[in-house]
Amino acid sequence: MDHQMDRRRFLAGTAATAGATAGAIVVLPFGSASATPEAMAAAIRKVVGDTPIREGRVSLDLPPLVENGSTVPLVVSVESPMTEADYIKAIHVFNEKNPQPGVFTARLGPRNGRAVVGTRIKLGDSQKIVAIAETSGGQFWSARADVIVTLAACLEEAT
Amino acid sequence: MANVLVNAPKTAKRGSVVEIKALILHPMETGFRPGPNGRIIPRNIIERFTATWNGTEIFDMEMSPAIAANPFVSFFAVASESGTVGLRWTGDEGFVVEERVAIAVE
Amino acid sequence: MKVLRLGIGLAIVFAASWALAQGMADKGATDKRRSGTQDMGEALQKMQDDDTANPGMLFVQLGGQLWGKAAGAAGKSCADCHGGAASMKGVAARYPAIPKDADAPVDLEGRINLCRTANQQAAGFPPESRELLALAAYVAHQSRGLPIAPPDDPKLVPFRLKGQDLWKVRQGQLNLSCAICHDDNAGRKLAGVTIPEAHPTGYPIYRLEWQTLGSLKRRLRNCLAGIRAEPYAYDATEYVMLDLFLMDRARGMMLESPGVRP
Amino acid sequence: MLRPGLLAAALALAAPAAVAQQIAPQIVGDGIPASLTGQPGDAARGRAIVANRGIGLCLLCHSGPIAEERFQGDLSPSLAGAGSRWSEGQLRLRIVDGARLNADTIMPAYYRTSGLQRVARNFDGKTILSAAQVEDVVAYLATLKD
Repeated sequence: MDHQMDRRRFLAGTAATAGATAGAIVVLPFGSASATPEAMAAAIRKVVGDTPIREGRVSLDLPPLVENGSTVPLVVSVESPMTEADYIKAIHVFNEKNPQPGVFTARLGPRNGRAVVGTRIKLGDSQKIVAIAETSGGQFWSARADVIVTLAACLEEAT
Repeated sequence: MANVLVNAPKTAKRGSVVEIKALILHPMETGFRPGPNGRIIPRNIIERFTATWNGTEIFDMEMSPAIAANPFVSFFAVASESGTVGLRWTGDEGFVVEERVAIAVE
Repeated sequence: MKVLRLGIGLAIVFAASWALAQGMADKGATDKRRSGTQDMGEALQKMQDDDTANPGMLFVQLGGQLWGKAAGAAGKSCADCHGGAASMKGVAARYPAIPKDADAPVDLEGRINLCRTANQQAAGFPPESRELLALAAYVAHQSRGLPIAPPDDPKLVPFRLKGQDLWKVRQGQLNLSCAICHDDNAGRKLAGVTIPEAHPTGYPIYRLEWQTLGSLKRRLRNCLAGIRAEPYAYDATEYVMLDLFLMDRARGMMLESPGVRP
Repeated sequence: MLRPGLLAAALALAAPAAVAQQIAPQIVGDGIPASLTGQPGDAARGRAIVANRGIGLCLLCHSGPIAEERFQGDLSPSLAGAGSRWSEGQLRLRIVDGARLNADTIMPAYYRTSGLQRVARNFDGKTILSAAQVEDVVAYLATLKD
């Protein structure tokens, strides 16, 4: 219920500003079957404010099937010339089901040459991951990935 | 004994883009996990990783408990001039580790 | 050829061991054995193969630091007796082994602790301590890429056979043996997870589940807990005997230490 | 081959005292026709037990028509259709002590404490499932007709 409400509010907020901006703008099309948990939506809104989020330019590379959620390799790459005039200034990654929605925020600039960041994250369960890139011009671009985390077969002693 | 592994090229052509990879020993305890006695183990994470090139900050990452234990970070940098890449990890319980690698730019 | 070198008294034991080794002796094209690495996805294989991405390498690095550090009443470091890391090449490929003048085999960690107590005159490291694992990883890393080559020491044979018995015995509330899963059902899915053949090619391993490095002993304890059996005590010879059996079963396979496993 | 008297003695009933009634399993042919509690089980509860990886453990080895459980095993036959392949009594014996029918079976005996070695301290003397849980699982499996 709450999720639905929040999702509508979230979509309404982005759609309203989307209308004012020219170009192909896609509101983050979260699958209707799995409504975005409100914490992730709120965390994203805190970063982007009312600015619309476009889909594209960002690629989020994660294994689709993860053998163990405790160490999941992830690479975010963003298309950008990375010049003084036009660069990616931040990459934010969010998740739905971990206790906190924020995974990391990387700040970068023209000195990086390429807007590519890699790290490893923890995922307690199968879920959706969202990466959002912020351009020097104040635009937000995004990509999503669904990750399936297999559960350990045997229960182990607590060591 | 700092336990850090950094992978960066020793030499690079001027203006080329090089990849820098770094791995550091750290538990990244989330603060959400119960210990053997049933009590929550206090949070102990690296909160921030920064990289400088000859003292100028070029990259920064704010980490959360969702970053895996023994954090790995990779990023790119333009080999502008010869010098030192400084890497710095800071976090809970006063954790500070610094590592430097030299890159000769030709 | 080997038979000629053996005492008659050992012939029977040897025959049994030979039969045991024979099943696994086929190599090359006919070798269908799979390292756990081959059962992992691409992302984890890449993590293992890249030395600056493999978290186990942090422990190898730490082991290298400890190798040169003096310890104990003798004030000696590993390097003082053994020299550089090159001296350790091949060692991990042949352990467990029976130390000179001893009757029972020790595993690699046990051998390191023997050096600690006898030569450095220091206390042994506790099981699964970071120092012990780091030194074991450092030593094992020197054998990466080498084939597993258990020694022909006839004194090892009875221990190895006992290890095989332990492998095959049903135990725990779930009444399972190691062999039921890792021989009879390897490659099949237990829940969503492919059951590996359980070759000790990468120990000590960086297991993602643990988020740290761990020994074969710890892995065996986990399996015992999984079948709801009482784990052997940390210093029990059962682990060494299982290790002996498993190394023989993996004879000729390539060492990968430090392995990465889910 | 199957001697009810002996089996009844062999099956140590270690279910918690909270279970009101425990009836020694009586084998007839290749099944145990009578409920272990004297009551019919609850199929919905049985489904939850089967689906639970820490209680029933069933889906570690078997697959079954439980769509929400994504990772199921393939070591053992699918549970789908179990209710048309076997009677309730046959299902009951296969859960209670499948080794009675096939000594080499990988399937643990869910309601037996004898003949086990080196059981972990926290499970020692306990059956995997209680009599009531066995009945719930039997009731659920009996509904799996295709």
